[in-house]
Amino acid sequence: MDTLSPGAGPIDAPAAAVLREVVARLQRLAREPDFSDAIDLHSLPLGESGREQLRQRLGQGEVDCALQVAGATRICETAYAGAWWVRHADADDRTQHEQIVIARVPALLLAHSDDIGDAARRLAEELAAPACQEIS
Amino acid sequence: MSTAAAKSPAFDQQGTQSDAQRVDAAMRSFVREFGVTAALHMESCVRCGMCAEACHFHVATGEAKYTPVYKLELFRRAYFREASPFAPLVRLLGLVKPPSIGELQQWQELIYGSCTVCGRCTMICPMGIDIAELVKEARHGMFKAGLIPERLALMDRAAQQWGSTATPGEDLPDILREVSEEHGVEIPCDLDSAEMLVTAAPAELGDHTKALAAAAKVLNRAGIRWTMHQGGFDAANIGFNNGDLELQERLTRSIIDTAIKIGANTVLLPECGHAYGAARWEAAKWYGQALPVRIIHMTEFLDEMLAAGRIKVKPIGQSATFHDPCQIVRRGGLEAAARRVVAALGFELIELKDHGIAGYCCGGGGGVVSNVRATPLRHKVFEIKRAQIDATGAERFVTSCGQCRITLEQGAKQARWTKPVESLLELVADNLAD
Amino acid sequence: MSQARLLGEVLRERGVSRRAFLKYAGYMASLMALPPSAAGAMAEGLAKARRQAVIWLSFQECTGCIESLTRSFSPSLEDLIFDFISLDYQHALQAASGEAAEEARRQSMRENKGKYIVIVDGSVPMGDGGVYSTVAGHTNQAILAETIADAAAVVAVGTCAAFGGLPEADPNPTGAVPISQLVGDKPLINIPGCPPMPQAMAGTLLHILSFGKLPELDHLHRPRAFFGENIHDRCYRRPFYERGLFAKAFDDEGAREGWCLYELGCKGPVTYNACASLKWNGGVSFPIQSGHGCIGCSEPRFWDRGGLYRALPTGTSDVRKVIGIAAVAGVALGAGAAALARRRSAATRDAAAAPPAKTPSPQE
Amino acid sequence: MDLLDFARGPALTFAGAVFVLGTLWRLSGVLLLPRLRDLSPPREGAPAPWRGALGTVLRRMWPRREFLDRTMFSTVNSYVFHIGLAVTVFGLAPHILFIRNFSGLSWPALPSNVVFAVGVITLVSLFAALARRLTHPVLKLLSHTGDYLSWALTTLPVLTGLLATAHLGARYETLLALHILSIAAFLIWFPFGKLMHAFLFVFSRGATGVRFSHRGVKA
Repeated sequence: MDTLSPGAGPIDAPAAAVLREVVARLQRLAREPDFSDAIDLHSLPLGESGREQLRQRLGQGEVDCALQVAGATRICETAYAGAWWVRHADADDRTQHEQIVIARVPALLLAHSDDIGDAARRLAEELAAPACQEIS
Repeated sequence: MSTAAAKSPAFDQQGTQSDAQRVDAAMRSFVREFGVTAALHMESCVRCGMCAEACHFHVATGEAKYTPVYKLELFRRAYFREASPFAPLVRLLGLVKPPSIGELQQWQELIYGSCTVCGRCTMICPMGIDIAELVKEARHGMFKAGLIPERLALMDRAAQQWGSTATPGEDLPDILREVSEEHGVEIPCDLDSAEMLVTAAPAELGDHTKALAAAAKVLNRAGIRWTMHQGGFDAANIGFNNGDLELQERLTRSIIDTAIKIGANTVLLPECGHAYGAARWEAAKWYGQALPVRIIHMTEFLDEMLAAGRIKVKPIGQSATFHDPCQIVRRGGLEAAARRVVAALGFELIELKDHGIAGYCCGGGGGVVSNVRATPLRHKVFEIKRAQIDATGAERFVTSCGQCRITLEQGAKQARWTKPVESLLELVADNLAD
Repeated sequence: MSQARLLGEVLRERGVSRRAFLKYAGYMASLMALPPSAAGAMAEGLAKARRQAVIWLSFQECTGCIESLTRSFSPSLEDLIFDFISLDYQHALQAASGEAAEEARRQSMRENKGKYIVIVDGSVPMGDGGVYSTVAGHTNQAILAETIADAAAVVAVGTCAAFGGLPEADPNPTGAVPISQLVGDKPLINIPGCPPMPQAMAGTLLHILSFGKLPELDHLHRPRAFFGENIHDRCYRRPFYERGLFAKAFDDEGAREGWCLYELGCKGPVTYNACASLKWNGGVSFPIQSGHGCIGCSEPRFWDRGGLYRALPTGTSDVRKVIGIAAVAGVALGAGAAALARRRSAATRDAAAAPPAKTPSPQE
Repeated sequence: MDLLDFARGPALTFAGAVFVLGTLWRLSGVLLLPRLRDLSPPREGAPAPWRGALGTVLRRMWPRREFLDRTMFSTVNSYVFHIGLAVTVFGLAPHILFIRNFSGLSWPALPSNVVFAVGVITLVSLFAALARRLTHPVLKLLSHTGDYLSWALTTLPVLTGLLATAHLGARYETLLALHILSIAAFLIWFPFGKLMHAFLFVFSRGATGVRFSHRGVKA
């Protein structure tokens, strides 16, 4: 167990390995802005304690957003810009999938062009529809 | 210096049997050997090669063919074909070839020419295989096949004729009279009844008569009612060495029957190795029951007489080293007795590097000293013993076997080594105190 | 019933945004051990795919497989699969029955000729002409043959369909056979397990949909993504195995400490499945984690491998009787060999005992 | 899976039967041969025959001082792989289970990684023994196919066992099947080759022990 930052308490080896991976990817992201990658916490031999240590160590950033997409998803920026903690839950709020995403912004947050096209179309129809005639 | 050029390892043959008859005779004899012990030993060899490290013939020459268990190769093949639990299977599938006449002939050099049946290999074998005993048992087959060294065959025929390899029975009274006159000691012969029948080694009736006289001196001093007897006087059983079971039986019976006839309760064996092996451990085999007479070796006798105080000796007070004759100490169990006698003689005993049960063989036992073919090999082996004796720096060099003395004297002569080889018996006799 | 329109459009109308596609694809990619970057490609592939027609044939089965997939008690991400496929025929789920149901199946086969996927659970009885399991008078064998004729691929879910499972276990009274013996060269995927993991079923179907081809399979036609590693190698109790700490009983101190269940018959080392990594019931637990050894349910003939609680390294058959006979025979042969050797040695001794008269020794 | 089923089932059963039959056949075939008793009086103070036998059986565990330096390599190397085999076979948990399955006997296991290390040492030692048998003049002369077969069928289980544990080279169940099949081959060959020394050595040393203790010699 090596301690990355003093005073933040001991950290298990697997957790330390994950953090080293994050550092490597952040360094790359700094060089290549449109680089994006994710570390899947799901299939690693990380016990609950390991995951908790990671969460503590990465801390809280400036962005914290909750998505309602086929069940709840929470994306929050960690204390280290470019590293995002993403947690997908199902209808019963059970963690289905957890990732550390390394990107300027996680792809999930970006609205998809098809959705935008569809949105434009729907809003136009909305305007044309009699229900919302301007109140003269 | 032995002028006989080292002959190529050829072989000798006796009798008129055809090759096939010789092989058959050998195999039929081999089959008879396999009681539980021999079979167990044949089955247990793991070919680890350690026995070579104990055998003076291999140690002196470094040649692989002198590996003790390799000397049993044909005997092993005979066992697996004839007597092993899987013998029928082995024969059916031809897994093991029967020995051929050529192999038996080449094997003579290994079984007779380079094995003194000293049993040092038996002491190292991690599987506890008594290789020496198996070599001796293999010789039975070789004898039946008429494939023994000619010199030994000659001695065999003499013994069949005279009961001794040295002299016919009839000449015994004259020889004993000469010895007693020459050494001024009374040697009874052919008495009708006596307490102890005393036997001699062939050499003692030839050039080593001093040993015979020494025995007489000690016996008379101890006040033993003893006699030698034409009926049975040569204890060095050549049949035991050659593998001639009939002769071994006849020679043993001649001694035991004579002892019983004269009412003796003890048979005293001379300072001879194979005499002890043949009489002490195998005499009862021919009678099928325990013997009514006690058979003891000269060394035991001296030890008992000294212990009982029936004889006393003047201390010599020099340093001495002792060669342990194989059949008497390693395979006979008289290590302690010999050392008690040496101590009684007041010698400061300096043991050889390898002594007692693990001592090196003189290189001449088991008929090897008589087998002229083995002479060059024997002289190489002598170096081992000589080096160890010199290493002790002892003033005197003593042993308790006539054959060893002959072998060591021949070796010393060939190596121009001046230290005399002395007999324990003669030292006791020469130093008897009043 | 399948529309020509793209899945992306169809689902958007029902409020399923492309963001949902991406979330779903990301989750499934991680399940299938694909690199995270594959999520984007999967989402796009899915959006542009047509709605996949699927016909589910149920033969000698216990409905465990469909229950495992649908898991009606708590719908989860896997259930989204039902938005991407058009399940045209499934005994347990379809409302229709009797001839109407059969007609629906045949119509779907006609309309999606060569493109529909046939999912099968349960093995097919071949004994006595297959009478042990029939639907509307037709034997399972006949229905299977008829249905897979124009199918794009066959997916055998559950150990019964994949390897014969319980029906095929000794003594196999119905002559059950696995589907693989009845599909000829039709592309086949086996998703064994009793029941199989829902993620495995959903993931495999999704793979076909989004990439348009079968996932990589092993020598038993099982997707490597889910059946590439054995339980033992991914088991969290493996350190106890290495240190030789084993539970000796289901409730002893070792079991309570969570030690390795090897001695209690765990078949983890020889069973290939994703239970240890993906876990069951939405990642809550899996057999070993709940204190019971793996019974090897995703391997062929796991019912007949000498008992679920017999430790792996032990022989499967009771050898005591055989060893007893061998012992007696051994000693008998030994005694016979010894007697033979004794007789051969005696024979030579008699021959030697009567040699020509010996020369008289001196004193006779 | 079929190979493993075959190995764990019929192969192991057949091998076990051949092992028991062959071993008892050979042992009884030897021990029931005629016993040539020594009728000569024993040396005074000689121990009882069984004590003499036991003495030699124990003494021959290690060479005498005089022979040690000339047999150091063979002795030490042999003990390394003999003890190694013993620790591997009787120390590893799965092996203990295998033994418990047919004998009911069980004992605590050593850590598997320790046994793995011992197994590697054993393998190296066995190859050293083979190297010596192939190069040493005495051993080259003495050895015949039986010796090399015995070596191979003893080394193979160790090799396959290590591969299975390290999960190298093939799927685990294939490796485990090969390991069990190599043990079956070992058991089938055992009674017919020199591996029988594992049982015979006690009787062989004992017989010499009896013969020499009768003569007052600590052989």
